[in-house]
Amino acid sequence: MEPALAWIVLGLPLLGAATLAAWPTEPPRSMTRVLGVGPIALGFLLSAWLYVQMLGESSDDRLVASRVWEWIEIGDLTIDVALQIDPLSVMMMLIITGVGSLIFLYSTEYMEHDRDYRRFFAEMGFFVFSMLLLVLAANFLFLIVGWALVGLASYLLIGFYYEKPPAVAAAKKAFIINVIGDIAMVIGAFILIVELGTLDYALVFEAAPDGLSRGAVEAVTILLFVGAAAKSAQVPLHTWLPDAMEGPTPVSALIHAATMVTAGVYLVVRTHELYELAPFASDLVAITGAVTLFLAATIAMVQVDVKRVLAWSTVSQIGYMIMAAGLGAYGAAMFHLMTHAFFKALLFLSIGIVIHGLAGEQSLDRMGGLGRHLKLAYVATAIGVLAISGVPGTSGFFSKDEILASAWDAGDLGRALWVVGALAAGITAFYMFRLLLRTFYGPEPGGGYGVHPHRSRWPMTVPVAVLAVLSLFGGWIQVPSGWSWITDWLEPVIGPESIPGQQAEGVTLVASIAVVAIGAGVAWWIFAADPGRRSRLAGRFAATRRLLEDGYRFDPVYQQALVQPSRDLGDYLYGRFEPDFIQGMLKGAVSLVRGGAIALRAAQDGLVRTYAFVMVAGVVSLGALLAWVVTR
Amino acid sequence: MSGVPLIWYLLLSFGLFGLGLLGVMRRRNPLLMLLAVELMLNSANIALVGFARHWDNTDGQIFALVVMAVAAAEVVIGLGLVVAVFRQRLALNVDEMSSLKG
Amino acid sequence: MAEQVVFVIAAAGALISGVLVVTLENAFRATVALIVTLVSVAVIFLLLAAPFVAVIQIIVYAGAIVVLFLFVIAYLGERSPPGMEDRLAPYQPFAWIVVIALVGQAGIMLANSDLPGLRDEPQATGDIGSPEAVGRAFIDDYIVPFEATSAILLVAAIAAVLLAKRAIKFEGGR
Amino acid sequence: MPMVTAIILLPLAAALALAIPGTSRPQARMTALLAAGLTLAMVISLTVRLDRDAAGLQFVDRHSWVSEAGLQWAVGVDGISIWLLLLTAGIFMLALIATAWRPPEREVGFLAAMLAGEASLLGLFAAADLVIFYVFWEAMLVPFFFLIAIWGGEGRGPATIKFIIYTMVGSVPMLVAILATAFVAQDITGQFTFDISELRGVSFSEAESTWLFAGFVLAFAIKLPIWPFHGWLPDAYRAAPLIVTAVLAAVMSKAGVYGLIRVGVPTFPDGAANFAIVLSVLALIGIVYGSLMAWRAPTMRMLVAYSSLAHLGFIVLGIMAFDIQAGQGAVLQMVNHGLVVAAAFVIVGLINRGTAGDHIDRIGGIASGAPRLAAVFLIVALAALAIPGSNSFVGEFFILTGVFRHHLWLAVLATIGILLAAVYMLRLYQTAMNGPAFGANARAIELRTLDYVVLSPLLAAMLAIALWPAGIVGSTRAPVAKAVAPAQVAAERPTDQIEAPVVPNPPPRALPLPGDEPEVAEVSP
Repeated sequence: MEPALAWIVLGLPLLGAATLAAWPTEPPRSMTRVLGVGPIALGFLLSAWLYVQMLGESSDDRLVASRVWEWIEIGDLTIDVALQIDPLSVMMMLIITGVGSLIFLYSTEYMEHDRDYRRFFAEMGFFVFSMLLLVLAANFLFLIVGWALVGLASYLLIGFYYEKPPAVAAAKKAFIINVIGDIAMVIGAFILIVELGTLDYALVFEAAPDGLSRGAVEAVTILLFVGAAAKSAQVPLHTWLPDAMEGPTPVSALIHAATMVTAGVYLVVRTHELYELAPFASDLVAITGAVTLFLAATIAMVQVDVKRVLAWSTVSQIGYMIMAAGLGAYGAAMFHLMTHAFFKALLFLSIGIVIHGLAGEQSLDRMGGLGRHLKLAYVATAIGVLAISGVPGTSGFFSKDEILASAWDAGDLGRALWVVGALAAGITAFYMFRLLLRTFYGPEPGGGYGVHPHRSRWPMTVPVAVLAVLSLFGGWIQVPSGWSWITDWLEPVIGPESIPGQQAEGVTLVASIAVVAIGAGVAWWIFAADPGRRSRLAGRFAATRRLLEDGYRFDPVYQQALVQPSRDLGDYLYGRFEPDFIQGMLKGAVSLVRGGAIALRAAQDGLVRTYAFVMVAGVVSLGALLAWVVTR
Repeated sequence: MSGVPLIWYLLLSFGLFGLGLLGVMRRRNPLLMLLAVELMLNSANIALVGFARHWDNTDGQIFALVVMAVAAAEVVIGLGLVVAVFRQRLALNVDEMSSLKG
Repeated sequence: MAEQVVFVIAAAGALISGVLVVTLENAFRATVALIVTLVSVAVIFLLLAAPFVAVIQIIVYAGAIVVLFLFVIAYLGERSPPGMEDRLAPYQPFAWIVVIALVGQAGIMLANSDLPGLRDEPQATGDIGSPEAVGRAFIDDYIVPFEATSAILLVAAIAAVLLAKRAIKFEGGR
Repeated sequence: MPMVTAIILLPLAAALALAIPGTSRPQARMTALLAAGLTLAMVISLTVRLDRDAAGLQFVDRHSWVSEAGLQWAVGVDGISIWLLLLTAGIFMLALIATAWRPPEREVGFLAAMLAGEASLLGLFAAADLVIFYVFWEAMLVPFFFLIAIWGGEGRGPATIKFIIYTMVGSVPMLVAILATAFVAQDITGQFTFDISELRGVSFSEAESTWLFAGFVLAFAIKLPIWPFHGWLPDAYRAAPLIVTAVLAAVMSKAGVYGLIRVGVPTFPDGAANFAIVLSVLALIGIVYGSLMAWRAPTMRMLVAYSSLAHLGFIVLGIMAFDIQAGQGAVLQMVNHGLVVAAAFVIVGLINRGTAGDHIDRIGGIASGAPRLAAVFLIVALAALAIPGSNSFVGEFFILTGVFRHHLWLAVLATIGILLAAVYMLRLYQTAMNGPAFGANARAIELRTLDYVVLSPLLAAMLAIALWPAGIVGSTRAPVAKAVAPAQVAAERPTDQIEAPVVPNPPPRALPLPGDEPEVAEVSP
């Protein structure tokens, strides 16, 4: 196995991005395309080669840390610039570069009309570099660095249309919430340094069982999870992801669906050695995941903006992965991460074709009957909807069922979470079919389409087709009671994992098919069977709808409880405290001196005779004093 | 022949000094203030010469002579200032000369 | 006995004329009173075996300084003090108090002093007051103060010239 | 060749040369750039030749002057001060280039004052003797007084007076403390000296140590400034010409922290230990306070100025933790802050080039007209908010690591400052750069050749530190360990954290050497 390959894969996107950024003028578009897509595609090929090489190694030799230079030695802590090359990181590399290349290719066409063509690919390339750094880092410090840099890339790309105030605000929100996560992870790293004196994965995991007290390990894992929750949009740090849809659709597909937002899952799996020592934190992770998946699914039911529907469904699906990771089903979590990357990227890209075809229209109210115009998008979206809903045979079916089955086997808490997960699966089917039906079925919106929905060329259709195939059949690499290639592949990292029992598989199979059928059926009943029923029902649940549309009003609460008070405090300090107290302190000192001077000035009346008098009086007093002292 | 003890000379000296002091503090005319200052200088001279005799020594007289020279210088300068002030058409009143007032 | 009589007369003259110097409103008269004081002090100097100092007192003080005063008074004319009310008049008693206190302190100090020979008949002295003795003291022991005094006088002379010159300029002359 | 002395005297000599009346502008420019360039070259050569593992001062120039009064000329560098010298020489070089390119009125005088300022700061950072330290500490005020009072903007008069008098209020007790230190130390060791390395380790009693430290710390606190002694800062930063503001924030603000780690903590460990919590809490308040102020500040200059208050709080926190990691992080952060804040002020200056005023809310959308500036600005903003992967992150991370080890809650609360840094830097960047374009002539703002000349060394240095912080941190371990060891002992830290030996002077109990026994044997009864 050649560790240099990983370095090349890591370096290529950065090189491409740097070249694009440093090019003195706007380069020709063909060159931008090559420099944008080329490094990622090459990276995918090299990752695949690395994968093949790794297949040839025995499972013990598949864990490699490749160190290049000593980054810092401070106190007795040494941190290297090093990469961790193992099955987990290779799997992530494959997903990132694979899905990434497809989305890059798609973007060459999608962004064709945009002024900042070069900047888009430079920033996307930078994102891929950061994401690869995140998954390849061999210690917590570079994990945090990658973690923050993907946040930065996400910030840049959400705010890609920087003239639009909503995009700017969304970018800022995403960045700030991610900084909260970064801070939590940094504090977690402090605990590791203080307690263990190292940040290297290998050394930390080796020393953790003996070196960390129960409290410390719970604290570290909870803090790391705060970082994971911020990045993966888990409750209560989820509010930035729907707003992040202000970015271009390929960005939403790559960063806010397929790769970056699943970094939290990667983190939990990567540090599972710590989570296994921290039962409380693990339960917290699982419960958070379950709460998130349920809340997000309910919110997704009523969203009108297509991309927001997808965003909330992303939050919900990541909730599944996080729940699985919290329950210890790491293989299942990674499996779902992979299939989700496929079908969510597919959904975004095919919906992107719709948006592109409608010149930027995103509202469901302005859509309908598009199935006639955009056949490929229709088919692709349908496949994506089937997959995410977990219709038997599709990729989502296998991965989601494995999560639910693992939950069934995971004790009382697992059973409870199983119920939540199964229920949410039904809701998922409902809202995804709602999306499908309202977009492609039914009557066209009043007044028809201003622009004729136009077809797309091959750079957009090919990635969609590839992803459609993967979404349909990608699940067959891990079949219950059949084979489990993902879990086996990851075994060197995550250790042997118990396979869900027959009973769990059976119960889950039946339940999930039932809820999906119910969910899809209800959607059909409301949105397709009778066009008027939707508006009749909408009136009946107005209050609930409004609550859901506002996403349970997390945003206003944060605004009122945190942002505004801090802002008021800042205004008070700037407007009142600083001039009154800090400057007032100075002014007070000055006026004290000045007042004293004014008081003393009365003595300086300029009359010589007074001075003479005072002098004589002084002599007399001194004489008296001396006499008193001498005679005493 | 019976002489006068030193103490009397000293008492005289103190008396003259007190008078001079009083003059400095009462007078508003700078000329008259200078006169009072002369009075004080003389009183000091009495004490100096008195002690010179007491210790049978010329030193005190030397001091007295130096004091006289300095007094002469002082009077020259003082009167020069008085004349200068007068030429500025100012009232001869020390209370008016108070530009040092804080 | 004669010495005591002379002392009493001279002391009384000095004090009485001193009081006049301080109290007379007329500057000319006050200056004349000062002459009386100076002459009385010269007599005192004679009693103190300092004939040379006494002579200098007459020549320099009564002769030169007081004449200078009289010149200036004559030059400025008989000017009554400014008509404006004395602002410090209400505080006059304080001046009296401190002066009396000072003199009183000095008196108490004298009364408590145990300086040998303070209250006794003065001892006979050698030649301390003759011009020769004074001159030797100046040349032998006090040559530096002597020169310093001359420097002061020189500076004072220059200063007086400058002051006068500026005054002349002010009047438009040269 | 006495390099350190030459480094200090060269800019001073150049400043004096410029003060000769009749110097023409081109001559002045050449002289100033040549002197600053040579100084920088000498500092770089010292940096290369420095022994990175040594704890003590190197390249020491020591000449006794008035030995009876303990006065001497003593300068030298170690692994801490070399970086401050490098920062000073580098920043002043860039400032002089910028000055020469866009000359202010009365340019010759400006250049002379800048060079004098450089000389005094270099002298301060190289001082090995308390008197020399104090002389340069005060000398620094003179050129800055003129720079603000003559070339400043609106309100320069009151700002200058406030700046100078406030600083003097701090430094007068320091002078008293310096003298007291020498006399008290003489009582203890029998030797009268102002030499910093000889005063280190003197066994002051706890009360002496506390009072002497207090005398020093007021000067440092005002110069830094530590909250609530920052009253002079907004006015001075607002009134000074932008180049001077950049130099004030980048270099002069390091004088206070440098004093803490060079003089305060090592010489008066007991006092420092007594003050540790107080200073740390004040620094923490400064972090949060400065961040909130920066968030709500109406103008760009004020925003950067208050952010400086917050960042300096981190450095103080690091030094007062008495931890080797935190100390090393603090030294690194001194350099980082100098680079970042200088770059930030340069960018503020560039933006001011195309705007009517300095108000953040009255401009927007510059990025579309000036994309390169926006990119550089973004990098600087990210470095200022210490995003992981930036140079500032390295410093702040290790500062807080060390603080966390000893005062968990201080470190956790200090992270509020990191969050707020993101808030205010994004506010600055986004309001100025993003959104619809208005209020600014973006074409005038876009980077030009000179701007690259000034900015690219700063950016390159930031990048270099981010990629290889060991370059700086590696040389600070031994000096920092030596500097904090006495305070660690005083704070009763576990012995495994103390790396450097602590030698009290005099030793606690001098054991008689063999042969030193009393000559007359005691007669037993």
